[in-house]
Amino acid sequence: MNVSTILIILLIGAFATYLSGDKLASKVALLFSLAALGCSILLLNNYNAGENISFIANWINKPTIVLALNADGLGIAMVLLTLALTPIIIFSSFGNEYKNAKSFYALILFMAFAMAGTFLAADGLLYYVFWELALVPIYFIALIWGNGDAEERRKAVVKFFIYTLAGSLFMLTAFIYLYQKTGSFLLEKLYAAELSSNEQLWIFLAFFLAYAIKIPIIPFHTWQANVYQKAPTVGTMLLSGIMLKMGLYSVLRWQLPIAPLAAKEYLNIFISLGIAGVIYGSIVALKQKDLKKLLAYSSLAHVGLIAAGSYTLTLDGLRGAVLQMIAHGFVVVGLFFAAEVIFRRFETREISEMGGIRIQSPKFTSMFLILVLASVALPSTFNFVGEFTVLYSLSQINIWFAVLGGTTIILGAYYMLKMFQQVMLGEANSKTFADVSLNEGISFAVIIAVLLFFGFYPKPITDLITPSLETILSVINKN
Amino acid sequence: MGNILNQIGIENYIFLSVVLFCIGIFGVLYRRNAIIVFMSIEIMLNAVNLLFVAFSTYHQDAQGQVFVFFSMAVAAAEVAVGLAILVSIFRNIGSISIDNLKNLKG
Amino acid sequence: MDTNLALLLVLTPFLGFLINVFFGKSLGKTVSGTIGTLAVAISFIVTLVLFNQINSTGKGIEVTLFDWIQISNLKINLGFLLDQLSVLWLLFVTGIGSLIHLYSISYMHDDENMHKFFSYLNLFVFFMITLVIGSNLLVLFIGWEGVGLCSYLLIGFWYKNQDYNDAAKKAFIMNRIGDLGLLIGMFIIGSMFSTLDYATLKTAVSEGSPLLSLAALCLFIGACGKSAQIPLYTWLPDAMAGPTPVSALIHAATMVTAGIFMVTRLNFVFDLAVDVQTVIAVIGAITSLLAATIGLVQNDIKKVLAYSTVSQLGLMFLALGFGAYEVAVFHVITHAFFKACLFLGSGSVIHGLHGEQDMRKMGGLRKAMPITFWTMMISSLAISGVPFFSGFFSKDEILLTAFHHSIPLYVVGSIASVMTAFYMFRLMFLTFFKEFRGTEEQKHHLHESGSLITIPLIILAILATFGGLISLPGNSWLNEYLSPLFTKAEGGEHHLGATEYTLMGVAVLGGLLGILIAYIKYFKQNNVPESDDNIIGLSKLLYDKYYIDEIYEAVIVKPINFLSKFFRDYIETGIAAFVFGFGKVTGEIAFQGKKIQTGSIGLYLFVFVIGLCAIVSYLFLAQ
Amino acid sequence: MIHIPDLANATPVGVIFCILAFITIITAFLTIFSRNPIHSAIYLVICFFSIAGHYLLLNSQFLAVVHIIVYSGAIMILFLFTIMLMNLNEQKDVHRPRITRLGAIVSFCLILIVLIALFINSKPIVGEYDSTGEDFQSIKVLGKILLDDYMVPFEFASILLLVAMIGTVLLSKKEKLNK
Repeated sequence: MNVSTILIILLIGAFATYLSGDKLASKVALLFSLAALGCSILLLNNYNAGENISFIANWINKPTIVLALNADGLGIAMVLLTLALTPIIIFSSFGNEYKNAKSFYALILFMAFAMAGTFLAADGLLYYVFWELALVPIYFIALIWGNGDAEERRKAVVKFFIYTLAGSLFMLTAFIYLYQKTGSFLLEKLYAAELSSNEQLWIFLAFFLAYAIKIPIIPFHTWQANVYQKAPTVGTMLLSGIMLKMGLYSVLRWQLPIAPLAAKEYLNIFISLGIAGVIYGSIVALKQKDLKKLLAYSSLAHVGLIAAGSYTLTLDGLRGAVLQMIAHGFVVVGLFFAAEVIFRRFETREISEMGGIRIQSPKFTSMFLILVLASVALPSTFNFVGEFTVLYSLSQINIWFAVLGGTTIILGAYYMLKMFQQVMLGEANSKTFADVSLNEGISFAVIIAVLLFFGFYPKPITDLITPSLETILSVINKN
Repeated sequence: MGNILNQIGIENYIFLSVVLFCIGIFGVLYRRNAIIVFMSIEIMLNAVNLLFVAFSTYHQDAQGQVFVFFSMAVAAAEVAVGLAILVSIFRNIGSISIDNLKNLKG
Repeated sequence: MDTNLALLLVLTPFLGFLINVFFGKSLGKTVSGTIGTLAVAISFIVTLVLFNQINSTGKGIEVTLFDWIQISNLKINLGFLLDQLSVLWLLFVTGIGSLIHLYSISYMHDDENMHKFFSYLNLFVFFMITLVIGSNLLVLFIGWEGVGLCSYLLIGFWYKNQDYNDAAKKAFIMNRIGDLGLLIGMFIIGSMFSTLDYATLKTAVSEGSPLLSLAALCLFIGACGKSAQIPLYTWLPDAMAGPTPVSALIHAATMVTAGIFMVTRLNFVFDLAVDVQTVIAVIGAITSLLAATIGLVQNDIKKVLAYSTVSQLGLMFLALGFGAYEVAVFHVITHAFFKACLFLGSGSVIHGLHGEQDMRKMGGLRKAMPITFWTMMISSLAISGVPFFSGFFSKDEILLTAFHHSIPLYVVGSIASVMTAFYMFRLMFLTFFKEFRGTEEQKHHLHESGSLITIPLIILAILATFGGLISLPGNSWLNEYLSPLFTKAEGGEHHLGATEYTLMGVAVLGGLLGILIAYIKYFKQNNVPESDDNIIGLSKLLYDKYYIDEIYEAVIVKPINFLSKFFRDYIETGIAAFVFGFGKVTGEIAFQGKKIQTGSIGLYLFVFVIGLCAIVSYLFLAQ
Repeated sequence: MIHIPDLANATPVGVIFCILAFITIITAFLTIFSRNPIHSAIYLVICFFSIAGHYLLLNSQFLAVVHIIVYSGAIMILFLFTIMLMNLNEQKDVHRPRITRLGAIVSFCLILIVLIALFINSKPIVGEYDSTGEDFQSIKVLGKILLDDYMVPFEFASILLLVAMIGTVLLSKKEKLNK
């Protein structure tokens, strides 16, 4: 058994979901996503036992493109993140009725397939194919099942689509250039490529454009808030929970090792960009009127920090970035789900129309509060582990980076608590708010359990990712 | 029997067909009447055919003539369809001036 | 065994928290209160056992549970360190904690969310214990932020009132500013010495350097946030929005002393950063004076106590600044006793008056609430530094230390002490003497609180009276007990000479002077503070707390919010317009390019011919 | 170099060629310049006949015959019918703007100069035109090549014609409005 099994399960799942009809679709999708998760855990077990679970097969001969799926610790961690979040996301949508549900759930599984593929691919072009493939389902999900005015939604979604596609095009150019140079798209061949510092700079920038848009790093973030707001919550969760991580992961996997000289030379600039995102995102989030938009900007701030950590090129920075990616994935899915839970009851996302929920629903309040606190990286949550490591690595580069990046813990607390106060506290709202149902509770509980468990015991993940990060670092520091 | 080209020279055929071809182009540009434009196109086709035949003789090879044969078939088909189109255009807009046919305008 | 004890110590309050969270509502108020109290009481008993052990062996206990965070040059364990300092701290955290829990059973009985209150309190105790017994700075940080969280939850306990929520939020955010300082301090220390472990750190730190001073300064900023020092003190008075037991436990006795704990814990770092010590002393003295002046004119009974707390914390930092850690610890302990007692007493008053907190509407409660009165009287005497009460010894030691190091700071501290005596007795006279100034209905219901409230008061009053015995001048048990912690043999054993006795006399006289002024003004002349509108001049400035909140609002909060709006409305749209600009430009080019396509076949052909000529001539000429 | 036929010492064939070429060019011009489309068509017919003459001169009788049948017979008749069908006359011809005429003349001169210059400057043909005397353009030979080597294109040509026929019928059918 190797990693291709996961992809096959997901792909079959997507077809089966589509064929199962609207009524059964959600359950079939959940089943397949759980099966994929189980399979990946099994594979993790095998991997830890020292088994080789990578997969390689020929695909196209000229130009040489290989179906190479490489599963190292980092890849497995990201796939696990994807596959752990997918069932949660699917399950969290059980309270909603979607028209044409079979396509909807099939698209979700298909997206999971593409994203898992992106995390596993070890061939540049295969990776690119998966990368772009992930864009297609989210485009339809956001466009068809989104909310708000259809015309505005179309505008936002098309902008997102073209924007990210345009960014990726530069990445493709870089890959083709690399192919000209090395005659292969294979990861290790690209790692071994001899490139002058000038070439590296251009390749680095080409990758950067693709990733900066996907992550997003300011000033490439303009698609984000609007799409998050317009997309259905499931889509937002997929986008913010997993798809953002594709960009961040790619920075570690592709950008830094292939163009290390450029990364080293312009280290300060890229870290500064990330940190600027932290501060900017936090400040903009303060005055958002729409709950989902606020969360979008908070996400911008967090990924800014992750990106800054990645660009430090230290083991701590990379490790912290990966930990924070996983933590952020869970917490942001939880937060968007909370927004969805409120929407199901109040039919609004305007913060000003909420308030007084706590009186009516203590359970929901507790869960939401824990998520808010995790999002502001309270110690003993997983996010703290990541954020601490990242900030520590920043402090090793320059203490001011840590100070400026650290403002996130102040500003983050400010906007999140302000939001929490406006949404949850205060006098009872005139509208009734039923407390969380069992289904909703389970989704929350799983997310919170993960966050708290790894908050105290992040060792399994750290042990999983560290060897592959060390490999990447050794490639970066090879000369 | 000697080659006819010994008496006339292939250059003269070339020049003749060049002139004929240019007259065709001139006609297309000069006239607005779609029928005349059509005729000009026929002139151009014939210029080419003439050259084909001349070179066929020059090379002592029948293939050039075969091509002329095909080109005639195509010309016939083209004229038939083209004129049919013209007729239906005329029926619809009452004019065959190509100035009125600007649906391709961006 | 030690591991189990430590775990029992930490996890009992956590268990109490879990039980109250999940089953509190169904268990009923009394049961949930009892469980909460028991959980802390068990911790207290465990602490006693541990204290006994450590006091006899003189050795600390280290417990390592598991690796927590791995950083390349740092390995951070989740581990506990139980030594003299932490156990001492635990003693009054869990001890006073138990008393306050007990008190709350009665005090909060009317509140519908009582189980929640107890669960938060238990959670607080859990985090406080974690803070105190953590074996490295990061475990301390868990507790540090955890208590901040509980403080947030408890200040905003009556969450229907958005003002209270604002206060809670403010407390959390101001604490977080300090936390950032603490984090940065940790980063610097971590990168300098590759450890955050106290024990390792103590051996690693050898000599001062600018970087170490910077680290110490950052750590001190953290302490400022938690312990309400300038410039981060404004949250503490606002934090009085929470229920009174919370004010007593968190905002007087335990959490706010965390900063002092941390500085004491890292004394070996601060000892090497002399500049920072000076900063600490100066800030402590200024805070002490500033808060005392504000306290002079406040009319809300809890606000007076809050400013008094800030002022006393300032005095403790004054001591810390001179490296007299044991003196600061001593004052922390006595302060915990009498300030908890005062808060609980004020809670009893407020409870008796059904929520009235304005002293102008009190008076004459002495007869109706004798126990409350006497316990509060004792505590007021203690805080004013009247001889032989606990506060006398501790405060005197601080002033003595100050005198030895810096006369100006000594003067500042002394003035603050005089003011303290004044406003405390102002509080006492306004509350308990003369006639009752409230409504008739309130007067009708005046009664002494129940035994669950008075018993903790009495115990605390006893402690406030005799607490000073643990560190008598010249024969200090406390100094001896704590001595293994400190590298420098400093401060403690003063030689009691003529100067010392004179200073003592001056301090006592100052205290009595303060009391006398209060007596004349509020008892003899029977003054009652003016209503809010009529306060003018200097009093107005003091009453409005030097407008520091307003200044912060105008200088920090407003600009950030303005910036946020500006970013949202202009920068965001600007960048969006720029991105859309690419699309627009493409569209425009297409639109203009469209015009070339006139649809005129003639033109096309003309261009075609020109092009053909050009290509043919080019090819021909190129040969 | 351009070889101007020496009219004084011209062979009869040369004279015939000159006359034919003259007719071809003149009628081609007249086709374009005459205002009446009917006249245009007539001139074109003459032009085509002269081209057929050229074919005969080149000894390809079969093509000459086919040319006359297809062009002068079929195509020109089609043109004439169309013109008459539309009832076009001089007045119907729209006014040509000066710029169009100018453009036409410019491009005519340009392409003529370019092409002639091209051919003049390209490698001149040296020596005699050889003639093997082999029969390569009799009907027999042509038929063989056509139905042997060019069998498939030949069949396709028939399909093309069929399609053209169908297309023409469809196009000229009157559309029913509002079907």
